[in-house]
Amino acid sequence: MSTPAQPDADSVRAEARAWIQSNWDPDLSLVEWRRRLVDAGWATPSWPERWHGRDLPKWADDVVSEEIRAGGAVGLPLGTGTNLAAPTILAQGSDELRDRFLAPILTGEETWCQLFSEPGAGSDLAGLTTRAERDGDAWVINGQKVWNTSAHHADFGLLVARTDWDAPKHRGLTYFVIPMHQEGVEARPLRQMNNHASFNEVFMTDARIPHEYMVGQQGDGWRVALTTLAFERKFGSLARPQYGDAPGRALDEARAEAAAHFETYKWYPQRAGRVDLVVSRAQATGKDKDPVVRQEIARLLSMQKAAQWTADRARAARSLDRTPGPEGSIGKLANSDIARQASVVHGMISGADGMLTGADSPLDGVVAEVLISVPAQSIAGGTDQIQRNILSEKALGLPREPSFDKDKPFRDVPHNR
Amino acid sequence: MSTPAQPDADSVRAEARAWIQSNWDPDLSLVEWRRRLVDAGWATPSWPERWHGRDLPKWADDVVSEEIRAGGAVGLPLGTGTNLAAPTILAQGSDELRDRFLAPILTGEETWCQLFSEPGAGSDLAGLTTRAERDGDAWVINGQKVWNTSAHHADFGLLVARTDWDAPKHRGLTYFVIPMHQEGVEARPLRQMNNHASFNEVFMTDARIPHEYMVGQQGDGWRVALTTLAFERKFGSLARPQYGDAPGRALDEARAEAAAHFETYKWYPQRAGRVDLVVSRAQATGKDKDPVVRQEIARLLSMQKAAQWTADRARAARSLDRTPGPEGSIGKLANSDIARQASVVHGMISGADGMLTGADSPLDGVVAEVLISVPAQSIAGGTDQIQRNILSEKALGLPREPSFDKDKPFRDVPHNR
Amino acid sequence: MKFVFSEEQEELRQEVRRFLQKTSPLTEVRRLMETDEGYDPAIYRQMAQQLGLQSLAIPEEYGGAGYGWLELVVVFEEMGRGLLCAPYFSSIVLAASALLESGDDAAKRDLLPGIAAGTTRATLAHAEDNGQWDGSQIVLTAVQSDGDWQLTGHKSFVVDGATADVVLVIGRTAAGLALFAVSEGFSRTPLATMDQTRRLARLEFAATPARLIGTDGDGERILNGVRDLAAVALACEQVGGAQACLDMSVDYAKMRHQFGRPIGSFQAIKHLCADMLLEIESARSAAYAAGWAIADQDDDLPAIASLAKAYCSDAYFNAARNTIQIHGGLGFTWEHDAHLYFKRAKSSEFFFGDSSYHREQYLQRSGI
Amino acid sequence: MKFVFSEEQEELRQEVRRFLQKTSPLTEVRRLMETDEGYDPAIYRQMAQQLGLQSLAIPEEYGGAGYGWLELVVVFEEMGRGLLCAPYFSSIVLAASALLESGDDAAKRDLLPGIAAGTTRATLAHAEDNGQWDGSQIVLTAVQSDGDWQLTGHKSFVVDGATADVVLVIGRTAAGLALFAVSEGFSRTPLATMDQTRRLARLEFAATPARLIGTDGDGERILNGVRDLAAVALACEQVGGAQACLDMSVDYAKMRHQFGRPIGSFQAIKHLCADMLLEIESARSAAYAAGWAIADQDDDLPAIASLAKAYCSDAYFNAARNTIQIHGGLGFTWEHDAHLYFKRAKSSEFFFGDSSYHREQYLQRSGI
Repeated sequence: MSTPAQPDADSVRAEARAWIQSNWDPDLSLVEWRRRLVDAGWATPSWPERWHGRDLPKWADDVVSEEIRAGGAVGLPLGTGTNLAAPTILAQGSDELRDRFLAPILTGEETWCQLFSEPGAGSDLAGLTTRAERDGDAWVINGQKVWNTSAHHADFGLLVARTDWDAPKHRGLTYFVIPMHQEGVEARPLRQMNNHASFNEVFMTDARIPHEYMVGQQGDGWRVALTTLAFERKFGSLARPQYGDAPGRALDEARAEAAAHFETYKWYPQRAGRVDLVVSRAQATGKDKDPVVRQEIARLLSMQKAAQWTADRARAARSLDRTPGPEGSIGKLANSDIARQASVVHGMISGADGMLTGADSPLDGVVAEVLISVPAQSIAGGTDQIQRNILSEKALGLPREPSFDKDKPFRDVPHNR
Repeated sequence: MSTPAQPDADSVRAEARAWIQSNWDPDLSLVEWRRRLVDAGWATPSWPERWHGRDLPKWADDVVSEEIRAGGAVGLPLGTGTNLAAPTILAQGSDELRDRFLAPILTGEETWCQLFSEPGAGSDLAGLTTRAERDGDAWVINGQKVWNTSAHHADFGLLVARTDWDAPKHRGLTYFVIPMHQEGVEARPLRQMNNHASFNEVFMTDARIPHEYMVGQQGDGWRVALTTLAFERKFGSLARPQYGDAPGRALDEARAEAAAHFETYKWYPQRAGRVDLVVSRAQATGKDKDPVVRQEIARLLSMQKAAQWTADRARAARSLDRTPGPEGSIGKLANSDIARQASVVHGMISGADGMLTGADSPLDGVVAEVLISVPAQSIAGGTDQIQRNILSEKALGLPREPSFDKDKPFRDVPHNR
Repeated sequence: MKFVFSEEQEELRQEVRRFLQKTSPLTEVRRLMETDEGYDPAIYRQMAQQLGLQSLAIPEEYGGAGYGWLELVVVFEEMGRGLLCAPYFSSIVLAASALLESGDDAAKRDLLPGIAAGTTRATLAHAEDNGQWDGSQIVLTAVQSDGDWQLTGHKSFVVDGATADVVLVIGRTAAGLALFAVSEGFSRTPLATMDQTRRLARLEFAATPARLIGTDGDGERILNGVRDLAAVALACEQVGGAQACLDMSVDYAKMRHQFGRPIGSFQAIKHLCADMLLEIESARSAAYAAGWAIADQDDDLPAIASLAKAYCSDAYFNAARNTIQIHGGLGFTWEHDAHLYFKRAKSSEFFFGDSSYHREQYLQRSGI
Repeated sequence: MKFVFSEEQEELRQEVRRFLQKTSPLTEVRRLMETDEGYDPAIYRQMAQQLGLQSLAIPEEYGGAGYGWLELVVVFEEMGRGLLCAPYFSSIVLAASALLESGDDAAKRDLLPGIAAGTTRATLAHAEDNGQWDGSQIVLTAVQSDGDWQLTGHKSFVVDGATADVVLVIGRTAAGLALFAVSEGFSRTPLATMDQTRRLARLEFAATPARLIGTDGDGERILNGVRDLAAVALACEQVGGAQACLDMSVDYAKMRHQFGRPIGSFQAIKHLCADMLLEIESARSAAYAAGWAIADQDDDLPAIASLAKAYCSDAYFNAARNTIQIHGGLGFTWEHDAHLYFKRAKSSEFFFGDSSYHREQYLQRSGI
């Protein structure tokens, strides 16, 4: 294969801009517009031409996104389909799966969820016990998943299940696409201690998956799952698209789509501690005069500033194509500390009002929501304990703990179910 | 064997008092007096008659001690001989060892040290690598010990050495009495970061021990060592005998003995944080007006009060013959926290003066000594980490970590030397 | 002997624990959390009739059993462990203590027998919207005309204020502060509480007729006495709640496996639990010391009460948040019980003054 | 680009590190700790002659190399890592900065070239016995008679005060505070310091003739400017020292075996090291941000300098005490190097104001 001449960013940008100017039509339905975008290869310009792309380098995705934004147009749908399912299937799926699934993800016609974690397999994801058994041309699935955003309305799920109980834990797993709209699949919302229900539990009872919906090879599910998890880290940030208030059917639908998507995450700023509110709250209550409270505010703001600068350091290194040092990996743990300290400070500031919630309480319940959401910050996406393991091993090179379960047949390993 | 009638405390007390009144003579030399005390069986009334005791119940030791104190007389010598060597030899030694060693310990004519820890075996004492090899009627010792109080002037040492490298770690150890005054034994004082040198390193190079000086059986050294460690915990407190200033040769010698003994420990109050000085220091510097400092003082005093009350709870339970709950075992860990917090508070109070030491610094260097001694509080006698292991296993019943080295031949276990 | 509960007191502990396990397991607590009233009057009556809990520390001459505060230490520790929903703290610690402090014999004769029998639910209203627990900033005014007192103003953070039969109110008079009793003629607005197991209300008074309890001007002394007792009762509750958290964590850590091992065999979990144990046992020592200070009428009570409230608040909150952490995602769910303790811990941290307030008070009351 | 050191700056870091490893390993630091002078003049000369470190941030017109503060960030981080004993902080950050702030061209021409060449060792004396680092409580008085200034009073905690060729003194005049230079005519008493790698002295002045530097009354502004720079230099040193502690701990934890495993495979040690890493990297970010604030002449410098000093002080002390803990008994011995870092950490925590002081300053300087 000959290497085509590398296009430069300016010409890609110009070409994309011209195409958007000629083709963007806010009066289309959102799906109609995205079909047009996908068909032209501008939805995912770095993808292969055979699958909705233009074979451009990776940077082209960002350049074209900017142009779509600049042109007032709508880009890819938000969520698990775009962020996780599409890149995983593109990277690891068969051609049949790519043909079947990629386009409807990009147009938003089919939505997805992720079915990895289980009640008995959290920190130790590879210890999962959802069972997949071959039955002719299909697989029969039994088990329970948890922490599944959007599972109650998704069309398909990314599923990891155990197909071999005699293999060691990481080698007995297989990765599937599971159709969610079937009798054997039930998604139930899971209420959190802060009263939100952002996640579901998914119960699978003799649910069926066509054999062709296997992603990668049988027994190779852990490797495929790691691909998905790498994309998950990459798309971890939750920048909300800004569509302004221009009229048009596609824009209306995109605004509704974004609102629905972000509804799930509306308590996340509270989970992170709402440091932004601290100074104004202290001033409003007069607690900014209390030297003891001031110390804690200063600690909090210092931690947050330091974390921002640490992120800036990592970003600066990456922008020069240098690999960031440890500063690139401490953010998650820092955020737990910040959230905890923010909760302490909000408490000190609120005093007796901290006992209240909702409309009776400060800022219409926002502060109360901080107090009862912060505990999730140090759990979700990897507990502080797991983060410290990772940091000590990856960033400091300390030895792993000796393992007991890696080489044994999984059926001989003590596990929760 | 018939059980003799149990004597009551009042009659024991009366008999001891009468004996002391007739026999205590401050003009004797200390050794002469103690010989008299030992020969009469009043030095160790709970010991068997055959070895300097009176076969009385355990409580008799305390009762008679009280009478000795009340009579203005001198009791047993201080230190490793009395606290560790004597009870270990009485409990585990052969009759020959008891005959040879017990009396000179009780009279103070021979002094002792403990040779357990090694540079490579601290938290994991059973991983020690000092080597004992049989050579005819003797054992030849090679290795290094550390943290040995008084080793530079002791006559004998309690030694644990490895005699079998093919046995699992706990089963290849043997316990010996080693004569310290020999060519193959060298004790060097070990200077600490606070400039004191309370401990020694002891280097043994082809040092020799007569075979009869083995305590317990060959390979049974771990069990014997646990006996010693149990006595060590029991004698952990360092109450200093009060001899007043009455005249008399025995008293002069006892005062000198106590002064020499406690010289080693004179920085221990600083290691514990000198909480007693905090309020007066804060008042002297005016820092008692600073609300931020006040919070930390309050935290410190609260921790200390709580620890005292916890000790009171355990003592009250024991006084009623109840087994204390977890309150009986948290003291050591609490003391680490208290010392650390005391160091923080002393620092806040001292400000710039905290950079100084000795005569230029607050309280003639006492505060500076606190700052540079407190780090030992969370290490000596079992690190905080080991304490947390013990608490979580013993008090909470959490499972031990899986072990890798317990059942293997020691020579196959990775260790430091 | 100090720090040793008598066999009778230990037996009381077992009785209370059994009673709460039977009549008020956490499933029942969850049911009551969702009701308007917030507690089950039938259980409250049983507490009085079967166990006599309401009468324990009330003198016999006022219909009580004439025991002392050590009994209450035991009872509050168990109620904290069980997150009991009941107007017990309000009736017994706040109202009964205020009446006893007031020295108003007629009022005591009128009100204490009902409180002791569990038929009168009472509370004390002192804080106002600014959330100050001491009396210094009280605005609600009491004026006397023709010998009758009338209250005008508001009270907030009144525990069980929406359901109490009698509300004792600290109001400002020309002589300073004074204690009043009201039963009607004022409005009650339930407040939305983070901790649904303890209800608060805001009360509005507009020339509400009230009965003066004790001496006019004596309100600050009465309030200060009650605040110390309230701090100790809360500290005991907090110890009980913290212990429940630790027990829950340890049980889970023994049972839950990850990486082929119980998570309780990992030092990350073991050491967290050991630190919780240390803090809880220390807090327990402080709470018991405070209880004995009441029982022994120790002059140090105000200092020790503040010490205990600060220490136990911190220990409880740390235990509750670590319990969620040890349970991972499960611990953050509504269906798991950890959040019930977390919310109680967080709320009772603020109730009657937060830890930094009480640390400062501890020093001041110790003469430092 | 902010937060990216240039290749030249990275090369400077390597050069300084190699130089210190060669000329001032910790064995040499230990030797110098025991000497009267406390540093090796030959090494100080080499620093100037071979690396030009003293000249880095001094403008070319005064004999310097005209680089900026980012170079000093790098240099101080490495000096902190190596615990260098030398009058570099005093001469470069305190004295040279005070001269530059003073705007006194004659004084700059007289003194800066010698400082840049490493031949003049200078320092700043501002704190007095009460240990206040700002100018508010300065008592030492400067009076003018016949155009000549004389100083009377004392200064304390003067870094390298016993050996400096020139001492810049902040004194009180009728106009407020002013900066003076003295070289002789005063007594110097070395102070016994916990951290033997940085020397302090107490100076006594009795009608000591002095040269006014800059404008009378401008001393407070000059001092405030220098204090910000000093805080940043110390913060960078602290990051370097903390990193040395972490490196030492991690190396030991990989090598040391107990219970048949490297102790670095136990979560108790791993997690402690991870927390140290988090705190040190955060502190480094703060120190670098402060360095860039100087380089960019950012108005936020005073706030960021205080933030950095507080953050880096805490990070260093925690790193040093955890390093001792991880090394166990060995870490408490004189022969192990951990205590050298511990004592530097503890002392520099107090130097130029402790963490609670700087946290308060951070808020005030941020307008909060």
